[in-house]
Amino acid sequence: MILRVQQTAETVVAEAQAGAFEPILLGLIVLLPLIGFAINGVAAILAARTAERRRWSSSSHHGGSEGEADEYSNETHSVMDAEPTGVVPWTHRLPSLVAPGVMLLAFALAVANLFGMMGVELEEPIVRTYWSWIPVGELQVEAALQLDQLSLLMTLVVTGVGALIHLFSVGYMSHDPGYPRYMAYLNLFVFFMLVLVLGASFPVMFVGWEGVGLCSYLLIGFWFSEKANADAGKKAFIVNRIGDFGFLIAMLLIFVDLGALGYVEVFERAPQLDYAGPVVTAICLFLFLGAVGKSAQIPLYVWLPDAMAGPTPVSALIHAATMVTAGVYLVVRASTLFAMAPAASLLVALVGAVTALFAATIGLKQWDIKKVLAYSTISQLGFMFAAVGMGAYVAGVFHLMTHAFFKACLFLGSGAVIHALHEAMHATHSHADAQDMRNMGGLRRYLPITFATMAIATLAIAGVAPFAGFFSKDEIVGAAWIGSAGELPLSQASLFGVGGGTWMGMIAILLSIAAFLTAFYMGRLMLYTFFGPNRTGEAERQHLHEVGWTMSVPLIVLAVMSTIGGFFNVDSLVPIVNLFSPFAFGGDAALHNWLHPVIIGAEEVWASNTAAIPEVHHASWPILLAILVGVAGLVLAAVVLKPQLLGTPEETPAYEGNLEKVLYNKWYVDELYQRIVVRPVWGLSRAFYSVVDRGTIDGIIDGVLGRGAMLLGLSAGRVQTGQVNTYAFIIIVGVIVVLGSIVVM
Amino acid sequence: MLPLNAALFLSAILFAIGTAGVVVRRNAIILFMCIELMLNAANLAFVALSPYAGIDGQVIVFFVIAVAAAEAAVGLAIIIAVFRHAESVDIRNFSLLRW
Amino acid sequence: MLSQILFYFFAGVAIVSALMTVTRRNPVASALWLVGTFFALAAIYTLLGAFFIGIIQILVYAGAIMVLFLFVIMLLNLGNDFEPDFRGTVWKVMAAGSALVLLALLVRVVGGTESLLVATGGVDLVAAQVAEYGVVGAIGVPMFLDYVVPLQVTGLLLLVAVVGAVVLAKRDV
Amino acid sequence: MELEPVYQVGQLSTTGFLIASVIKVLIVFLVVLVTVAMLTLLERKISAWMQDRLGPNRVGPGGLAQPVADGLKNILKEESNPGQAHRVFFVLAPMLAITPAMVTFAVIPLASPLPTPWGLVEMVIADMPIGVLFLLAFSSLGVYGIVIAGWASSNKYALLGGLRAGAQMISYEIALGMSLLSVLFLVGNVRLPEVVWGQQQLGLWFAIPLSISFLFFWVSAFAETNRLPFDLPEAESELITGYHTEYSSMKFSMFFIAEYAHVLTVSMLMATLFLGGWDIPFWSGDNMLGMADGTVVGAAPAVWKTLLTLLAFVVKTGFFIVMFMLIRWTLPRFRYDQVMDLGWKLMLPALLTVVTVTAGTILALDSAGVAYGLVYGLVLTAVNAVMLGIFLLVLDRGRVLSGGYARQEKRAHARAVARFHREEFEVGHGAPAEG
Repeated sequence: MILRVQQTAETVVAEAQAGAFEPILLGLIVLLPLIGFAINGVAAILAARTAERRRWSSSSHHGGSEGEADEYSNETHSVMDAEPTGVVPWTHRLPSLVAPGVMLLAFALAVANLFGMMGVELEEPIVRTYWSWIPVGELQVEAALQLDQLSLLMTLVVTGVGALIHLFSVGYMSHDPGYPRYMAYLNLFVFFMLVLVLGASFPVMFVGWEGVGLCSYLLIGFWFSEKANADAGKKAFIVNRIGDFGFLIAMLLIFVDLGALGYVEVFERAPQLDYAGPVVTAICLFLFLGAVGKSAQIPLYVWLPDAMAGPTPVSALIHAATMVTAGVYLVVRASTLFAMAPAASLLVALVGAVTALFAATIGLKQWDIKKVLAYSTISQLGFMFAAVGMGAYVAGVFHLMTHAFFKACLFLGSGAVIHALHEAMHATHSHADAQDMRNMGGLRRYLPITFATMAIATLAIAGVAPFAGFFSKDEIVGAAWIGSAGELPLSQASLFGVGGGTWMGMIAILLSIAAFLTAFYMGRLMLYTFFGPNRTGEAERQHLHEVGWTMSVPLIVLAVMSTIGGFFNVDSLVPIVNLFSPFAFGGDAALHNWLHPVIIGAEEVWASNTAAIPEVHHASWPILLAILVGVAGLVLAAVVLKPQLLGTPEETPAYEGNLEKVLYNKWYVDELYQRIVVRPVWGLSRAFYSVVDRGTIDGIIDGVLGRGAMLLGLSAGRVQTGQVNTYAFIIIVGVIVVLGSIVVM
Repeated sequence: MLPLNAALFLSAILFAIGTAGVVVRRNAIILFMCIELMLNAANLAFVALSPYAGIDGQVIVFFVIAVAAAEAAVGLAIIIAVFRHAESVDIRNFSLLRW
Repeated sequence: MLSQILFYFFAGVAIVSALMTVTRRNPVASALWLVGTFFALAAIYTLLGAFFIGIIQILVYAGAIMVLFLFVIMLLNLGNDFEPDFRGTVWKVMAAGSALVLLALLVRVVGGTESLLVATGGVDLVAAQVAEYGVVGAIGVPMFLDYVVPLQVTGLLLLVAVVGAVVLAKRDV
Repeated sequence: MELEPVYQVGQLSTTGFLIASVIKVLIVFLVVLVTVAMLTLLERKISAWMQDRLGPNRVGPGGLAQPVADGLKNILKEESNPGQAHRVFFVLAPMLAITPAMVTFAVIPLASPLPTPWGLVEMVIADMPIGVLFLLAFSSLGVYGIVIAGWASSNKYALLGGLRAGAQMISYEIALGMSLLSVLFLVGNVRLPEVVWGQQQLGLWFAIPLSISFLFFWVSAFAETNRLPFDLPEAESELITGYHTEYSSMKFSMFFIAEYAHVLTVSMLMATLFLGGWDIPFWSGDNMLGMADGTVVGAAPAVWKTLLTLLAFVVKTGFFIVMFMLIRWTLPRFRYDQVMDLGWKLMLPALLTVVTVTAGTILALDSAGVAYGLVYGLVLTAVNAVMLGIFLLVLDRGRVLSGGYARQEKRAHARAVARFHREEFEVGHGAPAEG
């Protein structure tokens, strides 16, 4: 009788296997950003209310709609726009403490867990079940978190880089009227990202997956009063839906064929499926479709460049360091499944390599500093997919980690540049584009810290030894060469009738070219931004100055990490790389050893399904080639490009010649999509609307059902006399009938 | 112990009288009182059965009384509000919302 | 024996008062007869061993609800020039007929209950509870332990009713 | 807790119980009637004393036979029957008024249990297991007589009086019940002899640890008895004595008796609930509780103790009666909206708080394992004193007690300020402020 509240005490499922290690406040890591979101959200609502009130009062004073433009304006004004009134309301002061605070706490907890975990040899993941989420028949989904080496690594990246970017945002966004709202979204994003990486089953991951999509949408369209920004948000959301559809199908297939959705169960049962069979291939392809959407690979990459409409720290956090890598994480997480489907894996690698090259070509001819970085991100994600597709999961994760460092650094650096230009242009009321590299030039004199950190990051992304990108990128390219020599398990697979070794050779070549182009366009970016004469304008030049400590500290930290990040995984078996072994952190190939329990499932699958592979031997020439390629790209840029000859946008056309035109217009892919997808869908919708909806369905509903219901209602309505007695009498008759039937029976 | 059947029959009789009243009267307040009568008839059945079926019956009667009090407060307020418009509590005046 | 006589006496009072409630033209008379019914019922509750319910019946029904009815009748001045509010003869016959049929059916349905219950063991469960917890406690203990959620909900309902009544009865809403 | 001695006195047989009950009923009924008659005289004497005059002094020694003369006069006078009145209800109303007033005496314990050779006789007419609730229930029925009287007279003053009585009594019944709750919490039972026993065990009369409840109970009691300053239903200056305007002779007299009977009941009840009932202070020889099976817990019962406790009870009741009368001749009448405000906006919220805090304190004390005794009572007293202080501070903010005059003045002031600002604005800007 009494309704007892179900107890939701934590039940430790994997305690027996976990041995000595107990995760430290695992739930709190996830919860902290949510708490931050709640606090900042309240502040945001209150701030919006105050702003609304002020807007009303000011518009009634000025008698016009002038006030509206003040409150919601796009990045070109609002970053530094708010008048320095001297009094900062508490709704703007509180998030500056709360948002980075919760992130730092979460990072500290993650680090504490890391130290705890380093002490023990953890073979099985630790699963913490909090409550039963969807208990429906056979479908038993628990709200559970899973802590293993991979999710901890991702948590460290998310909270660590996230904390730095939150700190950067304090400086970058604190003058924006929507600052509390921004911080609330950012915290919410981190919460969902942590759910994504820490979830113990595909549905929980999907919650995070959708949540980060939502936050990405909210943040891309943060300055939603500008239609272009709102459209970019919508584009990201819709394109992601296509990927999510694939993820959902994959989940359904997994449930139908394996009868479970929790990682532990799924990967235990996965080997029961047919090796390279259609089922597991279909599952992997649909999972990959999800990953393609989220991680902006061909053909669903088009949303990411547009996503640069959001504030720059958002681009750094979401569209470079964390969310877009979720696809890579998904593939690594499901490595057991992908190992079962070699053809699908090869396709992943191929798509990644093609994307890497394709995006790199576009990056060559963009003038918007953030667009260059956006295409660079797509390209680097392509590297990661190429790696995980070839079965080099650790290389993919390694590149994910280093990329998070240097790409976040680059984005934040570009943010600092944009910020400085804004302030300058704002001071002189100039309306020039603060993101166009043709308006920059020679900034190293004005922004020394930014220049230094970005230069380090550029060296890292170009793959110059001994910066982070060198190790991770060369590991990927090296893996491709090894695979082409038939020394990877996937070399024995085949796709479209062509052997895996051949594919990998092609992938290696594609990636090498992409790496070369990467070095080139990054060199171009640095040259045009920081070297040559300054093109910002005479008046503006007076106002250029370095950014504040909240922005420079994250830059410095990230630059340091970009420098030393590669030493986490120095493999002494690889020639040339082994020269750096004395400086390696955590011993020989630390990341490989660390992540080994995560990918052991995939290795077991290969062991039982492929022929024994010969001993891997690393040749030294691929590494030399890679070094050469990176340095050559930079040198070529320095030689070919003449920043001193470059003019402002008015003086310099965006492109000269046909090839440049095609590259500048991004191979016309958006236009192509417009032709082959958007317009047909529009046409089809119109046809369906006029013929099926208005004609058929409305005809039936209105004409037959509607009229019929109306007639029925009009006739039956006569029974409704409005007299309570009559109703009572009818009820009594009903009671008599019921009682009578009881008695009769 | 008292005869159970007698109490239950009394409950049935009161209930029947209440229903007859609800059907035949037009004064909203008297209708209301007839409904209270029916509620009480049900209460009597609960109380009469509680020695056999446990104290729960009496607890439910307690709830019924509380709900009846709430119902009376709101119902009478509605009647007063309607009276202000129609100057009458005849339920024929309250049939505007049909159809 | 004495209690049986009392029971039949109060049962008679209840039936007669109920009939009077339904048949009086004057609302005040109806209300007072209803009070009579409630009194008789309270007495019967007490005879059945439900002391607390009996006293609550008087306290709440007779002491509060019916006073409220009387109050409204007098406030609206319905007691003085009351309208004839019976429906026509046809409806009277229908009402009486349906009430009789309902009565017959109810009697038929509840008639079998006693043997059933006595067969399952005619122990006076309430008396045992009263002996253990006292008159009020016998109801209070299950109410605050087993029925605590319905109790809270009822409290909420009462709050809503108070607010609703105030809002409805306000002259200018 | 120390082990209480138990005395076996023996249970009365059924016949003995019936005989004892009849005797008790007769005695109490007669005594109450006589007392009520004497109360009328007492009231006149007290009013005379307060107004510095002599009062009735012609009939009998010192006017003692005055009530008899009044009664005779009322019986012999002509009965008036207004033409428009509803005959039946008009006659029924005085009966409805007097019955509940007389019934409520049945459950009040008048003295300590009396040991007799035939068994133990409780000095209560009916020792009901639901005594306090019975009192509440039946005193709430008193309103019927007044309401029906007001309506049946077909007189607008009477009707107004009846309506006022109805609203007022229902309102204050809530406060009455709520202030009783604290007492019931402390006793844990609704049997009145146990209330007395509870106070004896606590070592304090409940008036001390529950003084706020006591205060509110007293005020509600005034309202329930329709005595000044709450005599709105009769209010001779505005309603020409309200609901009994049309009544004369013995029918009027019944209302009169009912009122004084109510005063008597309420005084007895307050004496029982808050002043220890028949308990004699500072003496534990009378601390006893009679049980239904004829045993006595506590001190040994004795005839002389019964008489002594009866005396104590009479003194306490008398104190309250005299207070009733003194207050009647001291305070002016409330306005009707003030009565309602006091009941709903002051006493109800305050009592809700008091009940919550008291219950919490009792729970805390029980959880802390404090034995029911003097320490227990003193802690409650301290909590109560704090609440009383806060309550008085709140009252003194001039929201309720300052009454309508201060409020009106405040509103008038606010209006004046607003007008001033408006005018100033209009003058200053030369344009209407808002559309």
